[in-house]
Amino acid sequence: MTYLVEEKDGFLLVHLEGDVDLSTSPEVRKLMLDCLRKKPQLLIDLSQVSYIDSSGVASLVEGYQLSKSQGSEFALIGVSEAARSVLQLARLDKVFPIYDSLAQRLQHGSI
Amino acid sequence: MTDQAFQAVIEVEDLVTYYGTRKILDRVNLSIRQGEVMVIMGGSGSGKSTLLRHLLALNKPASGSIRLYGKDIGKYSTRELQTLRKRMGVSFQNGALFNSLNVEDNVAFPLREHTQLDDNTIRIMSRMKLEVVNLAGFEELMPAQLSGGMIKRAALARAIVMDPDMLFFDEPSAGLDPVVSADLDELILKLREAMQVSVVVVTHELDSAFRIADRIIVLDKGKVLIIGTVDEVKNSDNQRVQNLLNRRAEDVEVDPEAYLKRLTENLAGL
Amino acid sequence: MLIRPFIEGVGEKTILAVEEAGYQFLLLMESLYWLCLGPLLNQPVRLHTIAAEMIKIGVLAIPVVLLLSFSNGVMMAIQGIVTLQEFDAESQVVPGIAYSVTREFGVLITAIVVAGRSGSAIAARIGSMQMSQEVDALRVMGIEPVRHLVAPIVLAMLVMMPILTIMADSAALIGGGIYTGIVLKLSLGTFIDRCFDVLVVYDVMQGLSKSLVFGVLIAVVACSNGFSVSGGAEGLGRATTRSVVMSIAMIVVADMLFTFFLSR
Amino acid sequence: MQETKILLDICFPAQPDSLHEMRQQVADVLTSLGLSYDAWHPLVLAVDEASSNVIRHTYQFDGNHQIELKILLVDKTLIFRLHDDGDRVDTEKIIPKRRNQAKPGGLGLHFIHEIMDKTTLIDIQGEGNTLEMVKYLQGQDAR
Repeated sequence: MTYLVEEKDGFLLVHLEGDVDLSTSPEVRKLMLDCLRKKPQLLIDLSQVSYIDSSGVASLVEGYQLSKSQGSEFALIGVSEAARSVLQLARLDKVFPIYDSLAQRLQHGSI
Repeated sequence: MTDQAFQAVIEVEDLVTYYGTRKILDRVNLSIRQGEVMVIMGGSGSGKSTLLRHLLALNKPASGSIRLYGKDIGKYSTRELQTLRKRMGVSFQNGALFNSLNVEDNVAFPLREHTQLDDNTIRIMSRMKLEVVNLAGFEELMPAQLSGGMIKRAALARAIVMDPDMLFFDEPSAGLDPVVSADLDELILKLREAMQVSVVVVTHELDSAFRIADRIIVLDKGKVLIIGTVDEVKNSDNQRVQNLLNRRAEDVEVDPEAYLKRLTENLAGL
Repeated sequence: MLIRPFIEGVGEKTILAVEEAGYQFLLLMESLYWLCLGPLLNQPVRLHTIAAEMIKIGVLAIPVVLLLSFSNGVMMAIQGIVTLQEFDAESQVVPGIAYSVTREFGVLITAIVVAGRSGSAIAARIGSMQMSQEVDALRVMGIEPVRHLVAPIVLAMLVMMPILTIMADSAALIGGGIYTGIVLKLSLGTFIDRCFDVLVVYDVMQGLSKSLVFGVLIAVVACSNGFSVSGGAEGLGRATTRSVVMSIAMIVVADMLFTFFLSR
Repeated sequence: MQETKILLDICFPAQPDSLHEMRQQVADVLTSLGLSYDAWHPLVLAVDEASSNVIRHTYQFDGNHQIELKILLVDKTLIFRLHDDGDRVDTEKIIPKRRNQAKPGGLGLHFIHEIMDKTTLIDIQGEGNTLEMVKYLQGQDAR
């Protein structure tokens, strides 16, 4: 798995690519929590995620809850087919805010 | 149809029950006729197992009544109820075979308790029932040595050993693979044919229900959604019935906030 | 502000305890009913189940009961002699041991051993039958679970507890006798003779009557805990532990009451 | 008699890093049966979750152990057997908490039970645990 963090339009974008599984989810978790400490508006781009398991999903849940408790934003964008089916299985597809892209998020109103 | 065919062996009227303060069954009405296969359906927590326990007089209703052969269960004396129960055969979800007895002794148990028959007669009768459920040759095995399907069949043999008028099944296909469960359904139908018994089956398996039922009662959160023939239920325009038939669609409505809270409760740093 | 929940808690616990005691009393009454009237109603309590319970509860407990009682006799002799030496009355150790063993310790040790061995085993057996719906299966077959499961245990307790108690009494007296014999140069025969001199039937009967009560206590406590099992393997473990702790506690408290009324 | 085909029989180190390779192999086997992505992806997920559980709970991330994976096809039934040589696991622990009550750690188990038709700890080898997961291929292509 590789990742890329960029700032765009007032959001902090984390692009994840590859497999988020038991070997990589600790890294993803740390990355997200580090980002959230700066209290940004965080968008996680899952469009290039080819595989995600329960530990990966758990990391996303933790990130989302932390963002809620500190009043910042946390959303998923461009969820890949692989990630979407796993989120559905976990019944979390209705829990996370999910957008197709950054553009769609921007249409939805300002930060 | 003659009057005979419509005679109700079990009548449930306005049955209400609670578990603690939670209402489990809410004004359930139902009658089961002589010789029919009635399937009780519903998702988990719909109250279907509780309804079965009431039909078996294992639980007492909070209000309403259950009549067996026209008489309120509550009005039967202990002795009458025991006599009545000799006419009822029950196959529990996990078989409920006596673990300390082998297959044959399990099947023979009701005969040994209730009859004065010679032990040889009892053993022959038990083996005949084992033959019916295709378990001949397994008499000596202990319940722990049987597979899931065999346990259910042994339990069925025990349930029919007294030649009952009523047969009750709790989730006959639970935990079985489709082929074995279809076999068991066949067996239930065969028995109904041969012994003219009334059959009550609690199940959440659609395939099985449609295969064996004369009529189906669908419960949802303790209330009766529909009672009718297989076709009536299939063609019902009630949305909840359709959801149940198409399953998954609605099986759990997730409250996002509550779900997230459950997942992250008591975690460090949140 | 904390007082109200506290009082509510106490009230709730009290109601539950009364309910449970009532249930246990009912179990006992029903068992006695089936034992007495079952044969007339053509629903006898089966002899072979009674025999099986007697072996499990009684016969298999003999070695432990003997060992513990013997050791207890020796300990009482040691302590008795040390204490009585201060008053130059060590010869009085014989009646001391004889009274306390027959009235008190023989039966107490027996009861505790049986509670530990059978109390947990019975609760576990009935509990797992409850969990696997075997108890329901009995009921829907028209077989009263109390008649089939509880009555044989109650009867076995009523028969085996006095027998075990007599064995325990004898083992303790022999233990005490051997030690006293070595220290005070008394032959075992003399010791036993002097025991019988001081003991009256009343003393032995006191122990035996207690043994009946304790046996019934163990039986109903274990059975009621077994029947009320819920919540999987963990619940089963809880019920067995609770059965042992509760029956031992009840035995000791009941024993105190007995002693209070019978020995003063 | 039904024919039993062994589709895969591998051993891999119980390390998070080896999961990727294992998933690849399982995916290859399942696609070769003609299963669609929607059909095989959940199965791969379930096997991966079960392996993750072994690595996490049974071996506690001690990577010196091995995990054995067998995939069998009996008629139209897929059987996944995952064997480890760790301490015995309590059967109760592989039953997921009641629906709707999933905790983060139980999510993987929840997946397995949602995806598979039957999941049992079976006793076929003397030591360790063998988890058997069964999936009936109904109406799906299984050549």
